[in-house]
Amino acid sequence: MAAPLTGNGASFGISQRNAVQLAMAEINAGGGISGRQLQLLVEDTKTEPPVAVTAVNKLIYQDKVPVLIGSAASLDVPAYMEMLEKAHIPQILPVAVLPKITESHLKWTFRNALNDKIAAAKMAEFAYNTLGARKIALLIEDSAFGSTGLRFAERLKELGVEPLTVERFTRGQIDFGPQLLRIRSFGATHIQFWGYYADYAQVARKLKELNMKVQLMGNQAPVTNKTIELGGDAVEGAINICLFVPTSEDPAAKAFVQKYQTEYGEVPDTWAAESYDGMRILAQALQVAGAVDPFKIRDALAATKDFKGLTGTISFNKDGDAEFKETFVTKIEGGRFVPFKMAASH
Amino acid sequence: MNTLAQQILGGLTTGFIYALLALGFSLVYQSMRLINFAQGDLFMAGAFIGYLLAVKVHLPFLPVLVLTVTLCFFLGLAIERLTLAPRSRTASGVNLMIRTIGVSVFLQGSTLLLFGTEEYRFPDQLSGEPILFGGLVVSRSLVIVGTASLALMLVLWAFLKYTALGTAMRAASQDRTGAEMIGIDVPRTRSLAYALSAALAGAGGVLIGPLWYVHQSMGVMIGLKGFTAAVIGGMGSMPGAIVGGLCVGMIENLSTGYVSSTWKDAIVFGILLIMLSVRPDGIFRMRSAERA
Amino acid sequence: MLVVEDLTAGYDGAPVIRGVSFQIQQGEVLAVLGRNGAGKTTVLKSLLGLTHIHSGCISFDGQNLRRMKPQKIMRLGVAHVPEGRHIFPDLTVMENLKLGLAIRRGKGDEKSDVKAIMDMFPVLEERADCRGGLLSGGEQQMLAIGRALIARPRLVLLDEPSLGLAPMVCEKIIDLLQRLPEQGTSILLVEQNVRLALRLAQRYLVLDSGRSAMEGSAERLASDPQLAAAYLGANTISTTGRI
Amino acid sequence: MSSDIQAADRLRRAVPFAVLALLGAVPVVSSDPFLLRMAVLTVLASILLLGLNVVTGFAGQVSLCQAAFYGIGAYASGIMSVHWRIPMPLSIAGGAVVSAVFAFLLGASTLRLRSHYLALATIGFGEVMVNVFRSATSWTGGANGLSGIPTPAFSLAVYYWIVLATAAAAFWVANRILHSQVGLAIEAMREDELAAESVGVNTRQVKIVAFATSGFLAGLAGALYAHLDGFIGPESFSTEYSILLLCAAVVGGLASIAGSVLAALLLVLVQEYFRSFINCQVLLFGLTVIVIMMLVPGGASVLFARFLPRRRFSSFRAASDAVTCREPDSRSNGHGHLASAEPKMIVSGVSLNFGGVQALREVSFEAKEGKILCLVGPNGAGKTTMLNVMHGFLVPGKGGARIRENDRQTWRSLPGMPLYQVAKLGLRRVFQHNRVFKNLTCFENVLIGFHLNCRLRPTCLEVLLRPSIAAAKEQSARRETTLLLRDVGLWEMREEPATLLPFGAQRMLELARAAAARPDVLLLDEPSAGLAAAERTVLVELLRRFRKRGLTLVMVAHDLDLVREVADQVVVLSQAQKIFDGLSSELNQDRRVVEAFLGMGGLTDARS
Repeated sequence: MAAPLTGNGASFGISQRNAVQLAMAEINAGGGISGRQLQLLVEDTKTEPPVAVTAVNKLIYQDKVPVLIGSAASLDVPAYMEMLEKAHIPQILPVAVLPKITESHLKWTFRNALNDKIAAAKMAEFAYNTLGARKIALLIEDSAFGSTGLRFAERLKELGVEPLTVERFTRGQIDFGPQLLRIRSFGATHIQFWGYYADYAQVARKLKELNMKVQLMGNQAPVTNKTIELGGDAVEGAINICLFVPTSEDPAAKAFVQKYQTEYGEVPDTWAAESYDGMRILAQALQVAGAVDPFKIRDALAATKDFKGLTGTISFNKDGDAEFKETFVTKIEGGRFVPFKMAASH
Repeated sequence: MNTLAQQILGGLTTGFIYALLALGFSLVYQSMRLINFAQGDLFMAGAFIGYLLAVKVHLPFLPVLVLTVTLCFFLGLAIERLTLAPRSRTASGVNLMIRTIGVSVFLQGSTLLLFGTEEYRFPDQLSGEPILFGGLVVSRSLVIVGTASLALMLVLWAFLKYTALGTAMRAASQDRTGAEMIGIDVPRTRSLAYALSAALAGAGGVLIGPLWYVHQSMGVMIGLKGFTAAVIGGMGSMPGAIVGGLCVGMIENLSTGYVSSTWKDAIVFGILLIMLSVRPDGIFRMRSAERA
Repeated sequence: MLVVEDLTAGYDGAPVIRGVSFQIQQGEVLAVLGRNGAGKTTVLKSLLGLTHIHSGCISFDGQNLRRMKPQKIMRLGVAHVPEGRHIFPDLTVMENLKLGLAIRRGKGDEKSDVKAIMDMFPVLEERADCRGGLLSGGEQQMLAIGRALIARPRLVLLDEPSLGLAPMVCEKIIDLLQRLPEQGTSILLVEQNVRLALRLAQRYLVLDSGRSAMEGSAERLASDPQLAAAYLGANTISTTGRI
Repeated sequence: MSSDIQAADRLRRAVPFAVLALLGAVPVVSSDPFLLRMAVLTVLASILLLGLNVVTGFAGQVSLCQAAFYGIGAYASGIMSVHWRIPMPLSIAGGAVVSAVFAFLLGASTLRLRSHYLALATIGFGEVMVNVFRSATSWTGGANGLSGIPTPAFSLAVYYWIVLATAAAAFWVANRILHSQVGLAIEAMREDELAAESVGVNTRQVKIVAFATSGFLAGLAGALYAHLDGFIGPESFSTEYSILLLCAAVVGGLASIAGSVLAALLLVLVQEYFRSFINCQVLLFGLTVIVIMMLVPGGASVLFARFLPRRRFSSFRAASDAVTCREPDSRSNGHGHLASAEPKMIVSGVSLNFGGVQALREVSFEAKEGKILCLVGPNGAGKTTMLNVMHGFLVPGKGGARIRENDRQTWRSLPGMPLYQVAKLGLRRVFQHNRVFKNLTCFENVLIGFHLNCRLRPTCLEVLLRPSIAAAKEQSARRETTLLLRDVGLWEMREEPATLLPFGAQRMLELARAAAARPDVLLLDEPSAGLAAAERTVLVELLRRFRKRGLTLVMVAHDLDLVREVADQVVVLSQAQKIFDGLSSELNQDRRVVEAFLGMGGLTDARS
């Protein structure tokens, strides 16, 4: 597995590693796959694409791994995914949400995370139908990762609402004053944020400072404990889309949360849940393939249908993207992610 | 018009931080004819020290500021004594400059070792109701950062102007041989200058902490912008550093507001390049020191 | 008060002066003469520990100055008016003066010291707040001397005060310095202009390429033909007789 | 003694090629793509660091944007191959050229800046470029990086051989040029820019060419890197990487080609391989840089050079010792009478003041060809200022100084002319405070004197393309240097770095360097100051020989005995004015001279 254990993608990578180790321990305890135990080799990508390329290169050619669990950092994946095509090594991505990954019609890459484009569309529907929001402004990071937020605007136009303005910011910005003041001048009641957790917390704090009474909505990435740690009470009431919430009633989820907490001492976030599912999907594929043959494993993964996971029922389409029956919208209350309401079905 | 004024006001907070750093650069450049590449990382070290004091020792804001400034002062003193003073007479300007680069990499390495690359939250002692001032929202943080920076600058100015040691420092920076010949302990004034600039950087770190968060590589970009402020204001001149810092803060905010945040840094460094080639002495030309 | 025996010193590398010995009593003025490059300034700087001393010893009131740092020597009551004056251009006249005091680490009351200097050099009082760089050559020289005297030193080392000054200004400065020996302050005057030096000094030492060529009291020197040799090169004596 | 230096020198020059050969063995040993890719990265890093060494190590211009040039090369070749479908070899060359152009522009626009300001400008440039990479999304793919760059059709091993071949070629060219007299001129500029310029080195041109070369090499490495993985992202070209490169170059050893290979190995191993304990690796790296800069200014490979002395131009290939001091070919009529000699330099009505102090007032005189003129006067009379005006270094308020070109009758005005052009007119200077090239050996210090002599100094092209001619020129230059070192009695010290020489010996070395250029006019600033008796006699003998050879000498002097021995004409300056201009014998009769020197009219009134 290649994952960002340091750098600014560290919190996603660590959740991914913990959950995959947890799932693998369970599988090995249950006798492994057709009698053979699974072994996890981890390489740190430091959230830097060049380092990710070297890490994956090492795993494939030196450690000769038959199958790869891909990096949680969205910008790492495009750097090495073509290499996997040539090396015929199947890869499952439990966390990376960048739409471009599955738009390149790769044969050897599968993703059980929610494609950001679908998330953006769902978020737009949710805002329009459930929240009845009409005056919405966009605040997106000026990178490929952030520009997926434009899909939110497109979906909104399809629903007949023109977004008031699209403001951009650079990752790690200190003062969000300029952007938020322009948004205030348009009189927006809702702001849709698309970026990482550190900036999400900064935006929330600046909104509180400028006492702008606005409903803050965000994408999947900020759904992590770090957001609450950095944002404090400023992020209270913020709404995000994601696949899993630690307080959900589903018994399997409860068991997972309990096991994760005893093992790692902190509440798992949606990325941990998705990584857990990812590992179990991979295990099921290995079971079906029956042999350590890359082509068989790839076909088994492609054939995954209605897999019952913590994050919903998952099946892969021809591009290797997971299609989800339903997605969660969560709200931050009392310093915890709680389910807001089930989004309209797909 | 209201938004324009608000944008400029917004830029002042970060502007003051850049001013503090630029002041540090000018102090070191004036007395040692050296550009201190470790200034950004001393700023980061100050932020982490402030974080530890605030979170682990639960001190309120003012003691954290004062304690961090003193600790950074001694950190700067130690760095100058251990890395820059030895054989400084025979070492060339480039040699000394590369030593400060080594110090910068060392500081980043040590925070990486101790704190990793995570972001840490500074307890929010600065937040509170913003003050409405003729329709403009003056954030409380601007008031606090502004007063703190101005107070520090005032203390530094008074020290340089009225104390014997301060005058000796100014003398040594204007004419090193002359100062040696009339009995001023020039090496001591140089380490004092370095320590003071470290203290200023530390203060910057503590002031920015509550507004942002504290992480390992926060010093690099802020340090470079501090450079730019010092050059625009006039390397080596105190008023220049302050004006330069505020200018950079405003340029940054205006370019984010009116151009786009993607080109924010490019614009600031573009101005640095233009200033260096057209007018390397900056706005406040330095009278006595020799030119670029 | 100051005893120098067989001093051999220079900068890094070969010594510039060899085997120089002389003494200065309380309230006495010694002029060190000789043409450029004869080592006059090196002698003066060696007293302040600013040179590399190969051999010989320097004692001031019995204390050996050889290993001492310049700051410590000056605190013992030795003041230095450097060659070229080295006034700090951006500091005001008052600040330049105060520097002299700072080196003495504040023994005695500052007000009266400043006043004493202002009485001695009234022009400094008029221009107390203007920047050192704007002063004329003569005024700068007075400021440099004032800066040295403010700490009430017991020995003043003057390095070529006449450098670059109009003759009339030099005369004025030398007259002002006449008062010092009366107050018990001794002076070591390094000067190229022999006539000026002899108006102030009781005794003299002439250096020629690093060695002491002649020594003695000022009266006898005036008529001594050898002086010209030290200045104008050896073979002039035979032809001209009288300078 | 000279044979082991010769062996050591050859070994030292072979080190970079030995390491490259070692790296060459990698694909033969194992075909594991991971190892192969690491080897390619090491070779690319060595090309990158060679470029940095050229501009910072040899030319002394601190560049903190090497990663930006690396990025420009990568993106240029990436854009060419992705958007315009240009085939790979062309896009690689294109990347290198584009980067070289950017480097040329940066070098040209920052000529005036001193070292630390230049470093600041390069950081500014680097940051602007990173921003452009990250924001020009349509071209560079923005923060997401540019992917889909065609990777080589043939196997990674073949690509590796191509990269290795390019690196070998780059190192060969660098080795040839930097170890030739051209390289010596570059290093001289690093040691002391003013002295190098006064010997004839066109420092502006050298700086720009150094920047362009480093840009070219970095661009080449960047282009090759782009085609390695087929993907490039803006993160890998940031200022932090430039700083890391500089630190590696410093630890590997600045100003040494072997140093670049050492640094490349260090960089790739530390960055890629020891990633497990990554946390304290950055800390240790910073610490090593500090310690090395404190102990060994030149970096590790200079340390390494302690055991293998860096005697590029040692004398071992010089002519045999039997050569006696040859008879100078005298050009002019020898010791003719002062009045009949032609004027070589004319100083007319020069006045100049420095911040309120009148340094020179209406000074005029003529320096006759083949004669020695001495400028004499009490301290602070403006003698050195006058020399600076004659050297073109200072522009006077009023009046000027003119020199007659070698054999033609045209007169050229000197003040304000760049020093290297003044040197072309055959004018050389010995400075008051020694300006020898400290870290270069005595032999090299004198050899650099031949910089403008096309008969004794091969041009870049000759060094590369016509080695036989270059070797012949170098050989004759060595012979001349040997003779000059013998003349000034420094033959035994020829291998010592100039800093270790005593004060007087350094002065003689500077004289030998000036004489090497066979100048027409020689300006000397207190040449006899600090000389031992033996050295003084050698000086007098040399001055007489120069005069016999037809040189015009203008000498500032204090030692009146020396003036009396050699001077044909004496000009006395006092209080910034000329008070005497005539024969040295009349010096003592003139009342005003005595007054100026002794400062006493009649001795009697001294006591009034």
